[in-house]
Amino acid sequence: MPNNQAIVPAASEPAGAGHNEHPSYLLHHFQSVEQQADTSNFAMWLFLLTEMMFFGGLFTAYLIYRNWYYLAFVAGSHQLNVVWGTLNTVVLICSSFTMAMGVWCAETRRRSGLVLCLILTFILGLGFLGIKTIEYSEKIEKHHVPGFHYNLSSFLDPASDPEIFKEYHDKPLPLDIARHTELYFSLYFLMTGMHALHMIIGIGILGFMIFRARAGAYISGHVTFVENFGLYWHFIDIVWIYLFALLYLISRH
Amino acid sequence: MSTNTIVSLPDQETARIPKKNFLTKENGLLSWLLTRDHKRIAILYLITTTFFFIIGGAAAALIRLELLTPTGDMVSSDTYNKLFSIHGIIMVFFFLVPIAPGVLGNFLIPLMIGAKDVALPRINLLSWYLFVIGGCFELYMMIFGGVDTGWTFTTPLSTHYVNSHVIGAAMGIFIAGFSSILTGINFIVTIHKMRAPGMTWFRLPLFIWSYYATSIIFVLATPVIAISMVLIMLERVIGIGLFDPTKGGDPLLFQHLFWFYSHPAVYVMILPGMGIISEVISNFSRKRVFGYTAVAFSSVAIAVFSFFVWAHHMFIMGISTYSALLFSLFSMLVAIPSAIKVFNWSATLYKGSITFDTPMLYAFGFIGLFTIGGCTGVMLATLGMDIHVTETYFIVAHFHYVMVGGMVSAFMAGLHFWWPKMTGRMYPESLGRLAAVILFIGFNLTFFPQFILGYLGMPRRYHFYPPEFQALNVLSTSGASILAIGYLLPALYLIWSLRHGAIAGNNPWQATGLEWQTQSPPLTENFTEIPIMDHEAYDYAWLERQSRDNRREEAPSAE
Amino acid sequence: MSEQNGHAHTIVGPGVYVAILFALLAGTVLTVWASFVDLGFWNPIIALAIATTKATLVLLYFMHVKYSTKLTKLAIAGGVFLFLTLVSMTLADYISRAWGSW
Amino acid sequence: MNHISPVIWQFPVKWMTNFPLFPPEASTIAPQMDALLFFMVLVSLIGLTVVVLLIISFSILYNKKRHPVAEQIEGSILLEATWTIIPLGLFLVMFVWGAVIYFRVFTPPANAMNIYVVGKQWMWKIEHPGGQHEINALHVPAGRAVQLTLISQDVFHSFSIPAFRVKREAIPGRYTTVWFEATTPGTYHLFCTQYCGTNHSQMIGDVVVQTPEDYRKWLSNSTSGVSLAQDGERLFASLSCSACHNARPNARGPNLANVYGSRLTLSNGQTITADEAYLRQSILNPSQHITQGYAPIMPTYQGQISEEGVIALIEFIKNLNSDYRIQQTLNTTDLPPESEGKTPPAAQAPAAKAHATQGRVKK
Repeated sequence: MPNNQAIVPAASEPAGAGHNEHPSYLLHHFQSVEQQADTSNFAMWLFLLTEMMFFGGLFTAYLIYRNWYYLAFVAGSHQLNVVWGTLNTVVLICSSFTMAMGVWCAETRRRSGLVLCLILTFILGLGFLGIKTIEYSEKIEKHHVPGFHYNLSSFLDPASDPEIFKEYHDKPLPLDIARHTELYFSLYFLMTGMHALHMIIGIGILGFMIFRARAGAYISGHVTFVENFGLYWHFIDIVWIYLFALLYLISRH
Repeated sequence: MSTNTIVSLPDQETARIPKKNFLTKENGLLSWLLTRDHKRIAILYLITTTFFFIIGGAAAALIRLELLTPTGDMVSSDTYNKLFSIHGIIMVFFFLVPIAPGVLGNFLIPLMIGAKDVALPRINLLSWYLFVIGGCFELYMMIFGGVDTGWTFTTPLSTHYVNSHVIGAAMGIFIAGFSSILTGINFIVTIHKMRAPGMTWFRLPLFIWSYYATSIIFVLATPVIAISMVLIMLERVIGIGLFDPTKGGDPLLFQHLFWFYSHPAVYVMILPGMGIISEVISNFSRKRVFGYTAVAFSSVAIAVFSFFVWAHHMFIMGISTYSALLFSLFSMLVAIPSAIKVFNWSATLYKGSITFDTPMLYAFGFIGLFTIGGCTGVMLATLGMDIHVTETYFIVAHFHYVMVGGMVSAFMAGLHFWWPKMTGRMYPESLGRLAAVILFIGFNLTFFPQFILGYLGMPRRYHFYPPEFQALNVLSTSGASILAIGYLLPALYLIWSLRHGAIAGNNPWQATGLEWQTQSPPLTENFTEIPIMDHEAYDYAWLERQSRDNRREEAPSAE
Repeated sequence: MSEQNGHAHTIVGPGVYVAILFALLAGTVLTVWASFVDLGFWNPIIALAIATTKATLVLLYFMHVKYSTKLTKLAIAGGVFLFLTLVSMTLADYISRAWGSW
Repeated sequence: MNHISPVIWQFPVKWMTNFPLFPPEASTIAPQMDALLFFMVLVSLIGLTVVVLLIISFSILYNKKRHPVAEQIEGSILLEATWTIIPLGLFLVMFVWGAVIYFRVFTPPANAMNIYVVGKQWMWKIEHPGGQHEINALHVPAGRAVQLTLISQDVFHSFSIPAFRVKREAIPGRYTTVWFEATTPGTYHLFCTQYCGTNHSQMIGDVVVQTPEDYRKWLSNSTSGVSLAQDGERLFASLSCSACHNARPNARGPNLANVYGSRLTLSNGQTITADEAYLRQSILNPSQHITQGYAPIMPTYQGQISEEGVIALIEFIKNLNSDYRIQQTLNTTDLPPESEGKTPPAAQAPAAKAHATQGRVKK
């Protein structure tokens, strides 16, 4: 692609085409394909805004407690594996890229490219969840899940947790500070859990899309569904970019 | 009285309800349950919200009966608490919030802007189903023991100290919240993208402007209550500790999140009412709304400001006094656009040609009651006064003046005004006026004594109360029984009118909106062909010109 | 059917996407590296600044906001503004609680 | 009226004879609050009258019979500006006026006497510094500024005295304060106004305002014999606080004498005033704010001391003018007791308790 910003009309037919000859995917209450595409695109954006406000409540809680219990948050953050976190960020960014490529393939009507991109996105999404599962199971092993026999020993006595201790040489936390690491992990599980839930929903839809794309859908010029799903997928990516910065990288030095 | 009215009914001998309309298009339960027609969905909403209104109203009746005597001798304290919790939850989340957007918004927005349907019809149906599912959770919760947290779910009471069905109730609100979000998205997109040719922003009816403002709140505020309900549920199930002071959490954070939705939500309730009132006042004074742009922008201003005032519910709850200052100031500012609206409506009457049909009577009632509700709202937003009157019956009286006196009056006005459009038949006019007057009297008798009670210091949500408050409480309860008649009467005659009402014709009120330019009840596609808007909103001269043209052409059935 | 201006649909090509991908990966490396350096007060600010830059890139190019209508841009700006309102006005309460002993 | 059943008749008689429409004004803040109310009611009435008069007069002048054809009027920027700016001005006046009263209610004067209030489901526990405990009742002297320090043991409660126009929430985990100066002796309602569970409406009581002499009498009659500070001293000893906070040169904890009300420098460089809230935090979450020069070694007492215990400890620390009492607690714990040489400031003879109460709140 020498020129990466080609401007082509989105619809397969000129605007203002007669009512009788509209394509099958044009719903009855719309006047034109553009109107329909615009509408669903804008609706998707509004939906993403509600998603943003949904996470907004969690971010607010996070910022308050981080300010209150900074030391506990640092200690809690040291429990997260920055390698896994970085890897997951890379995986998610790549999946965002393949998704964007998928949208481009759909727009330029490349069926096999579209299917390939969707499958790659699907695999990367699963990879992200796989890594997340590894991380979660580490937390479960150490009893760092709030509400389920939450265990403070990694914070009261860091040496009992040699892997982490080797890296950060954390000082033992007093009990009253160590107790607040539970809030950190509550927020960690809430935020990443909500994020993972969105991923799972996204992967489900991706599976459906792969199935349909193999049957030849989305390359007729009517790419609204792919585009909107792309928006959703990128939004999840953005959320993760912030989660990574806030949860993993509090204080690593 | 009929000389007074502007109703121009067709000749009742020959007139018929059009055979082809959205009600008759398909038959059978499934055709309703799977419909994507915004008008049918509106009817579904009307039925379900009325159902919830009956439940909430029955709870209210029991509460008022209980408060006849200072000693709680009818129900136990526990039952009393469950009653007012049910009353609050049902009335707020399942009646006041969905009613105006769900019923009138769904029915009218596409008609008013000249569209065939809302932008996302399937999502529209989904949002009704979510509403019903949420409602089922509340019903389940009620049948299997109820919830006694009040509708505000104050932590840590709701998370750690009550054993009632908080999770069910929160789940219901969570799901119903998504119904609101989807409705909001649908309306915004519809208003942006589906307007008929020539329908510019400043030709939109003010109804559309206020629903647009409402939808902004729906879209941006509702997710925050969704997350706070999720947090309540998780706190109860596994004890995440965010709202638990013994784990270092802050229970006040819940209130921040809760009121971030729930304060804008009261504007969700009142803004559609303002839109309805603008339509009604304009029509029955045969005059364009005074200061159209000011009224339009004040709707948006209310929606925007409503996001900056939430902590005025927490002035004595230990928020910082400095941020209390900020929130109080913003609360004052949000009162300004409301005042602008009231004055503009009054000025609309000037040199009009006024008739006093039922919707207009309700509209007058709305203006009076809303002004009282608004003024007392300013008192509550004033920091010092809030200390004394918050958490008392003063609050109860204030928000009932805005919600019931304001919103429900407006909704009744709208329901009567558009009833002929929805059903094709007129309601009985004199009964309608009677009901409007009864409602006004009953309402004031019920809630005005509560202002006095509140200033005397009677706390809200009290089962027992000091005996010296009894006289005012008896007054309030007697008013409530009049109010009940005021609600029952319209329910009866509106149902009666479905069969026996006079045939309304397309435009009984001689109103200018596009919704009146199509048949009543409308076709499923709303219009035989998409109308072209070639005049300003509320252009009564255009209407006269058009009817003159029609008469000259003397086409027997223009439709 | 208003706001039908700008009706040509812009297709962003792979070149841009690849460039953005590498920018995002570079940002990730940078932010991880920065977190291991002790910058005191600046650490969280830099982490958030990098995250915001990355998010903006995703928004503008992957999500095509750069080529979107004014309406979309306005809606996003409004949403972000309200998000910041929620966070900042709530935090304002928590921060100013400590200002005086009332 | 003989034919009316006396049973029914008693109700109207009772209502008519006992039918308040306005609460009594029994504190110094009440007339100020009422003045603001009257101002706002007046403004509201004027506004309402204007609107109603407009509607009625237009309805008469321009009804369809009299005025069959409407005249279209677009609007008027001048009018819009008028009814934007006038309400704005009025609202700003209300805002400033209300803010002044708000700050007045929530800013206790320096010489206020302090009473602790602990809310729990469903009762109010009042702790006077002299050791008098009350449940669902509050005795206060007239003509004296009284500060309430409130806290809740479980859920949000709200301490409301309508006759004083004063109300404040009792919050779990944090102190809130409010103050008033009662003016008229009498008995007034005390309500919990924040919904707090099943028996919310029974979390009520009486506020008894007494003349200073009566109040003194009441204080001496209802004393438990041990002041709050003495209670705190016992707790201080039994929790072995003096093991570290013992004012010796090599002590592991900071010296607590005269610490109340002073500015402390923390280990992270911040300075903080040691008020009740700070002292409470330091007992329950000691590592949150470490005084400069000390290690974070103090254990947390969260869950080990009741709210009343914390209050007693705070009251003890507030009254520590010298190291003397701490030495005494040391003596009681690990040294044989000595005879008291002089009367320590915090533990005076019960007869002098009333005086002690008045001198309890220091600045």
